[in-house]
Amino acid sequence: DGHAKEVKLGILLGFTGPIESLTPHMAAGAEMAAAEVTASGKLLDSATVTTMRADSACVDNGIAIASAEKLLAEGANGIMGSDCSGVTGAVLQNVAVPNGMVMISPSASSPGLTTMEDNGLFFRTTPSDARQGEVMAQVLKDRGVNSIALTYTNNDYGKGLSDSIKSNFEAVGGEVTIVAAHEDGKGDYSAEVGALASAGGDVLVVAGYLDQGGLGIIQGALDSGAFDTFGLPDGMVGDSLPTNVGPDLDGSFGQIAGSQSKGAEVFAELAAGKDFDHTSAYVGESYDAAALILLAMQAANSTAPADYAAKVLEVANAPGEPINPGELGKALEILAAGGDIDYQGATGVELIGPGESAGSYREIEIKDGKVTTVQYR
Amino acid sequence: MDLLNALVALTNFVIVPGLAYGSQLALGALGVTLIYGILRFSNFAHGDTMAFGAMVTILVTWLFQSVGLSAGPLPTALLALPFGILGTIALALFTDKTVYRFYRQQKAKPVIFVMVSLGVMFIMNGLVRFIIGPGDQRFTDGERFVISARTFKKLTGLDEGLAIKTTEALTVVTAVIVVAVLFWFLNKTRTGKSMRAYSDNEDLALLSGINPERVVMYTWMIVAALATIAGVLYGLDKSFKPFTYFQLLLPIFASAIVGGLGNPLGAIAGGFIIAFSEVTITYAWKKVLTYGLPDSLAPDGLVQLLSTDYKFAVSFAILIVVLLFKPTGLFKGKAV
Amino acid sequence: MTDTMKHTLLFVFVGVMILLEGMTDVLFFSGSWNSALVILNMGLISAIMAIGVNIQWGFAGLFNVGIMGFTALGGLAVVLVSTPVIPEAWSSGGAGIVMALVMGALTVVAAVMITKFMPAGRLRALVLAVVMIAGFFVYRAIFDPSVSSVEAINPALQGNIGGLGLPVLLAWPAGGLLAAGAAWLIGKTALGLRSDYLAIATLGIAEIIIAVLKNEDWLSRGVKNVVGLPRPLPYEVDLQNDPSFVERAASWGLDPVTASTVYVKAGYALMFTVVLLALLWMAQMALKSPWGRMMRAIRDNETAAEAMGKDVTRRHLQIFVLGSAICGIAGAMMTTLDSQLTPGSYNPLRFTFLIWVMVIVGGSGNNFGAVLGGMLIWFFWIKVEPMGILLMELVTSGMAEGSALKAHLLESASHMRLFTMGLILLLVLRFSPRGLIPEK
Amino acid sequence: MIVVEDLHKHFGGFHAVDGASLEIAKGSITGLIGPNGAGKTTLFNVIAGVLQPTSGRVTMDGEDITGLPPHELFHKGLLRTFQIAHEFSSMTCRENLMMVPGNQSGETLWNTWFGRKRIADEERALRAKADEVLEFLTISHIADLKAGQVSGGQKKLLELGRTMMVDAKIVFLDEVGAGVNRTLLYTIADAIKRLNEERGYTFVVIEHDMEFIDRLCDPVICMAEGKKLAEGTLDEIKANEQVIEAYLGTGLKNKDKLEADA
Amino acid sequence: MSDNPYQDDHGNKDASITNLKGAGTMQPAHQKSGPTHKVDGGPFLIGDTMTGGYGKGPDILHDCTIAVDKGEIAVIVGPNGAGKSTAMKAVFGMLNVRSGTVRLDGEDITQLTPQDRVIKGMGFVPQTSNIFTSMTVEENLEMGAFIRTDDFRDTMEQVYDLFPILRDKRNQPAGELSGGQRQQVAVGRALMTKPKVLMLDEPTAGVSPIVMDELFDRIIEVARTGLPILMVEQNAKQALEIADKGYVLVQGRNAYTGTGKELLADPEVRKSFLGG
Ligand SMILES: Nc1ncnc2c1ncn2[C@@H]1O[C@H](COP(=O)(O)OP(=O)(O)OP(=O)(O)O)[C@@H](O)[C@H]1O
Ligand SMILES: Nc1ncnc2c1ncn2[C@@H]1O[C@H](COP(=O)(O)OP(=O)(O)OP(=O)(O)O)[C@@H](O)[C@H]1O
Ligand SMILES: [Mg+2]
Ligand SMILES: [Mg+2]
Repeated sequence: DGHAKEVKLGILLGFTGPIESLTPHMAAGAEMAAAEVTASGKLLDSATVTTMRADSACVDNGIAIASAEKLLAEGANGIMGSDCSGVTGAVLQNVAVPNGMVMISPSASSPGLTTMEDNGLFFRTTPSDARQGEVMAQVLKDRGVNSIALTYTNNDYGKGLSDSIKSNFEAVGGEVTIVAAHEDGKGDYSAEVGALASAGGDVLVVAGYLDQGGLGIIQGALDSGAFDTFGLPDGMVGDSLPTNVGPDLDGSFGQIAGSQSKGAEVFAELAAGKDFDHTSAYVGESYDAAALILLAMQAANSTAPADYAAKVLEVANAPGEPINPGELGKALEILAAGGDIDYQGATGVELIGPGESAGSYREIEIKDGKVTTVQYR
Repeated sequence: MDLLNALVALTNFVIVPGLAYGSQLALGALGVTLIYGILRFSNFAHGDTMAFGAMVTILVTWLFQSVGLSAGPLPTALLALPFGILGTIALALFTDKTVYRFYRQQKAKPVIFVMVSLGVMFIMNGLVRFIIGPGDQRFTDGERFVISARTFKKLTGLDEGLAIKTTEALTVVTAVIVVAVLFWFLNKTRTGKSMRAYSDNEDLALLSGINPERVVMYTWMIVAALATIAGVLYGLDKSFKPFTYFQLLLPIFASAIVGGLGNPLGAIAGGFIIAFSEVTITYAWKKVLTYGLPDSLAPDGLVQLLSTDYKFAVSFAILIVVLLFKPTGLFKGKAV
Repeated sequence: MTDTMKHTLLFVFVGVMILLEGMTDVLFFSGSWNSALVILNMGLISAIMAIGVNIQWGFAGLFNVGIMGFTALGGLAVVLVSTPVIPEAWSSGGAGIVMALVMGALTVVAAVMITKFMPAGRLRALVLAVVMIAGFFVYRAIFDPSVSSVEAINPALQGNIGGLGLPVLLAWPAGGLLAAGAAWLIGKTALGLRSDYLAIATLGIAEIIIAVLKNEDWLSRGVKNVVGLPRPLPYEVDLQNDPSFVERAASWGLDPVTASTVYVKAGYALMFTVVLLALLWMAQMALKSPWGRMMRAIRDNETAAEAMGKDVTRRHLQIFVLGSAICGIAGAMMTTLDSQLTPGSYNPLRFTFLIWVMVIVGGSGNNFGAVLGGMLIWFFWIKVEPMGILLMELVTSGMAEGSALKAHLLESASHMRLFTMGLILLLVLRFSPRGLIPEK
Repeated sequence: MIVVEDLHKHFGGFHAVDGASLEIAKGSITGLIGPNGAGKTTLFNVIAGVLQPTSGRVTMDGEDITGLPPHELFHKGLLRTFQIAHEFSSMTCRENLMMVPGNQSGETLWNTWFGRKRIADEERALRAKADEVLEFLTISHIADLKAGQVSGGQKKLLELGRTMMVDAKIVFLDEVGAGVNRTLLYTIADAIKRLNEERGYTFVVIEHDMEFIDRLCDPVICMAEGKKLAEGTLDEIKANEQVIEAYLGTGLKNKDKLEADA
Repeated sequence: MSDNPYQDDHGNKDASITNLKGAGTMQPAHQKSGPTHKVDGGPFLIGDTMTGGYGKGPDILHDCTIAVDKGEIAVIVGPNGAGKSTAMKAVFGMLNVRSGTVRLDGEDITQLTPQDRVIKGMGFVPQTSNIFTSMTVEENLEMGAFIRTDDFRDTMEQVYDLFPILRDKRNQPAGELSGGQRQQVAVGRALMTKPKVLMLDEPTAGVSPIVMDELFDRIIEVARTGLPILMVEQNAKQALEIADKGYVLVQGRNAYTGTGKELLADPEVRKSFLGG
């Protein structure tokens, strides 16, 4: 019909509420993917991708559901979101599944979501906690760490991850001296640092967020001389952490989802000039989530969720040509030609089972104030 | 047995952070308690006033940093603080003029003021995010430590380190100065006494020729200054994020009430009680006891009364226990 | 214009707003019946919460800032009543947990007894301390291992003691009961204090309740959330697969997806309306009877009411428990509507202060006012964001594309929500201080 | 009827009531006078259950009522009025009276929903009774006014009226006269007298106005420093040296000077 | 409860959010002082044909006139709710006077705020809560002198001479004093401004006869220093006995006016207001 087709992508994130400081960057990440696709002009007869932001408020199911309904009413073809596990579950059960809408969450990692009746409509680019726990235990073990103190951000991500780290690390013979929760958004962490320090351990593993409580804990622990090496799971890995903490962080290590493909570095380069913080948590995942939706549409040659839902796993996993950030145009071309791709993206996406990221992991170490790659696991 | 190390560990992880956090709470509670004592209502917007004050200070700090102004080893924010205070005073007086004054003229009941402050809280909440955004803002600079754990260990040869951050020292010193000045002001100056008189008996103050609007104005100015100082010190020592300041409201209220609402002395005591109870009851005493007790008695477990998850719950449990035995707070409340 | 007419018009206004939301997509409306019903459903629940708070505040002047806690307890009731029984949990540690809790309760009772019946002095303090400390350690000794064994059962999906497997509708009254029980404890303590410190007590205890929900995984999985709670209504997907339903939908000229989603939401709306009307009727009847007269007397002058033989403390406790129970029921309804319990999502701004805005704006002391406030404020709570975006677009339409200010303004639009709530509250307090539908 | 034995009430180190012992005879109108701060109001408050005594015992008709809360004392027939009228200001005068009787079935929530018939009957009876009381007090015309809007004296009458809604045995009046115009005060005095005579109420009256005391009270008890100082008829009390010294005084000293000036 | 919706607190008295102690009830008629102008003659202080009421409420005073001249004691009596306190407040600028004027020492001060009237030399002792209970006796007196910028130690000595008991208790919180002593503090506080006229609202309400006599003695003494005194009294007989001028107010209107002796002798007045 003469006009280029329009694909509408809903971005449902908590622009207000507890993680309001993260979400603008996440949304920008997703919009970056959309813009890249639009610019390539290769999506379904050179369709333009319009993004529509809507607030999930992170902790307000009422707002989240209403926003999701609004996105649907405005004709969204897919939803990138939501963020916090609570609202994600609510939107999934009450809006997405009943309406047959595809949702890819960049950050909801609750194991409960895995088993939720989702009719094959729900995916997430954040890796499963179970797998990361294994990797972290191995990293710790290989570095000769015998005992750790463990603190987690008190939500489903932190809790699930810390459970998994604890059981895996104990399984390989390590000792966990203490497991202490911390709340995000409450500036004072003296009590937590005090308890952690008293329990002791070679390394303090912080299963939190690098710009929330996790940062406060690390700062407190360093300042008081309680710990000088930290174990950093994915939520803590990003360039802003060494920048904020300073040289004392050197020598700390951790892992983040990622594969040989160097997707993360590419993504960092691509996003460097933009006016958002690409090192903030879940920005890469957001990019990937948006990209996956669009790629799946291309693969199915349809913007109807019912059609492209089944293609999400296909484009995300092998076999096929590995795709890094910035190569979305190329991927669209391959798909249009009937080829196969293996989307890697910024976070080394690998979806297993009921649609969550299994992922290979990139072991990192902080050296000279930079996040450097040690090896891939 | 190693008492010295036990003492250092305790100081490092309990006393120093407790003092700093306690001072921040005390400064916040002072503001709440002054409003309660003089303007007669609990100001729910106090946390957000603190956020606003810190925000203005941060903006000015950035300006100073960008033109290369600095306070040497001390944070630049100290230079910006007076501007923050001025900005917050302006906001407080503006709010009073546009919002609260009307209700004062209507002789509205205190609980109406509480609800009004709820509305102000919502608005300020939005305003701060509108201006500086919801994100984390860092503005600390200058020397980080008065003494760092490593230096301390090197100096003393002890196993345990003792770290005192500049911001912690600054917090405590500032709090002491501010409190001393405030007490001098309230008890010795004419204006201070007129504020106490107004708090004691509004009508009689009027009949004595004390201008109520003046008293209210001074109160807001002092409270705005206190809020800004508390907000900035908290931001320097921890970090600035609008969301955290709303969360601070609860421990601040708890402090003010434990101490006895309306009583400045109580606010200070309350601040430290809440801060130390949060730290000590959830503290794992293992390390201190291991150092402090003979080896045979050294504990195996963590010796932690409650997990840190419940540190908030602890301050409230303490609050309720205090109220059960001392219904008006530790220091008889309601007297400025 | 008479007052009745004005008040009717206000209700009509809310109704029209919701209808417009369903019918048209001009301005900030979305033109989706689903969206309209979503707003309506949460509006009804909010109205019920507002009635609960109004009973406490409007009838008796009790300032409850712990609404969040009672709502959360209602949510907990849904998990405890309606999720399936987990026999392993009971066999492995359930009994131990129950025993430990009984132990804890006994310790507290013993402590209270000791303070009541032993003469004050050093001996009493000593006995009290011994009993408390011993009780605490015995409690922890039984509790901790039982909890770990329960939490060890299939932690990814369960790890809690599960529920009773009863119909979910039973959870609504159960939520009320649970909240009432908690309110009774709080009221006993806080209303018994010589000075009244209800506000700070409720504020604190609500935080404690949330802390328990977040951290006691054996109870309701803590922050790992309970999802997929049973529903009183069929699942949309099942309806879509049910040929007879599809046929009926077609006869109404609807596609199965819209028909099923609207059907379920309308079903909820119906159920919520029934509950709301029942509670409204009960509240009105009570208010207009000698009971209401007594409550007004207590409100007017406690000392005199006490001297006239009214047990003020007991009545305050009664009304506090009742209001909290209603919040508990609403909490259970909300959890049912969401089909999940997410303890991390309870925060005071949304679940306490927003409800207060509803009550104040609607009209404290007037049940119809509370209902109006609940519906109206909820509508704004949801719709202010699109309104804000619309407004910002209008404001920035003159600005250059890509200007930093424009981007900043557009991005800040979602923060208009809190701002607007504050503004509405201040405007109402200023120009109609008794609320939109004042108490007679 | 009421016996107070060695009652103490301490506020911190201050002994407001310090070993007071007194008896109040059935059917009497007892006056209670004494200097400011003698502990009269405190004694009242302890007897009426507003304050807990530090030690001592209060009995009523032989039954120990020490420390019972006010609402329980009410049900035992012990009522009080307040120095400053405590009307229920947002309710009509009639409602002020109707709310008084205890054990109304309409005060139980359950009945407000499922026992409406019974409530309606009870309400009719209550209403009739309230109107009767208003008639007695000669204030029928204010029955439907909000109690907050009637005059101070009418409020005082209303307070008295509340005690007539139930079968009170003993009524404590705290400074009915303070700030009340004399003429009105004597109207109240008449009402008190009639209640005493017609219904057999026992009254205890705190008052500083000797004329009022003179009209009503026999016997009169004078308190000072938390103890009973003297007891007897007003004339006896007036003649009591201690009472004159502590309370009554000997009139103006400066009056003559004033007249000399003029 | 008043009908002002802003004053409806539903009976809340929760100490964790509201502080009811010492809250005021008085509302100045003007937030800012208007102009004053000279007028000739008339008594020293006069509220002349005042009509007005509280806020937007109905008129409570109707053409009510009260006045006091140098060296006089003027007493206002009348039934409860007659508007005696209201008339005092009107003179002090706490009431919206819709017509009529208030003149002090040959100056029309109708448009002044209460604070400015204090500066012009008016001293007022309200009926209740007339001291700062949490402050010491001396601080109470200092607050009395709040508007003075000169050295007020002399005045304080004079007050102590007048009320010797206060000198002994100067460092004690005023709230710990007995009723009679409190009244002395209250009068002393008002005297600290060196007022040109002193207004007292029921200084002897609820006070035992002995203290009442003591207070009247003191008041006479103060009056003898040449300070005009305008007071409201319920103990009408005693008050009228020492009064130079008496006003009987009924429903906001002057019902009877005359010297104290005349009023005491008037059978109408005796019957209606003095209890025969
Ligand atoms: N709650 C209290 N706390 C401390 N002291 C109190 C309290 N209540 C009363 N008092 C003190 O107890 C003493 C006796 O007071 P009370 O009111 O009983 O005197 P009273 O005989 O009624 O005097 P009056 O005739 O002035 O009413 C006074 O000195 C008073 O200050
Ligand atoms: N703040 C107020 N607002 C509105 N009306 C008031 C106010 N204060 C008093 N009134 C009304 O004004 C009228 C006169 O009251 P006022 O206090 O002047 O009487 P009074 O002669 O001093 O009586 P009393 O002898 O009892 O002190 C009364 O009807 C009273 O209800
Ligand atoms: Mg008394
Ligand atoms: Mg008066």
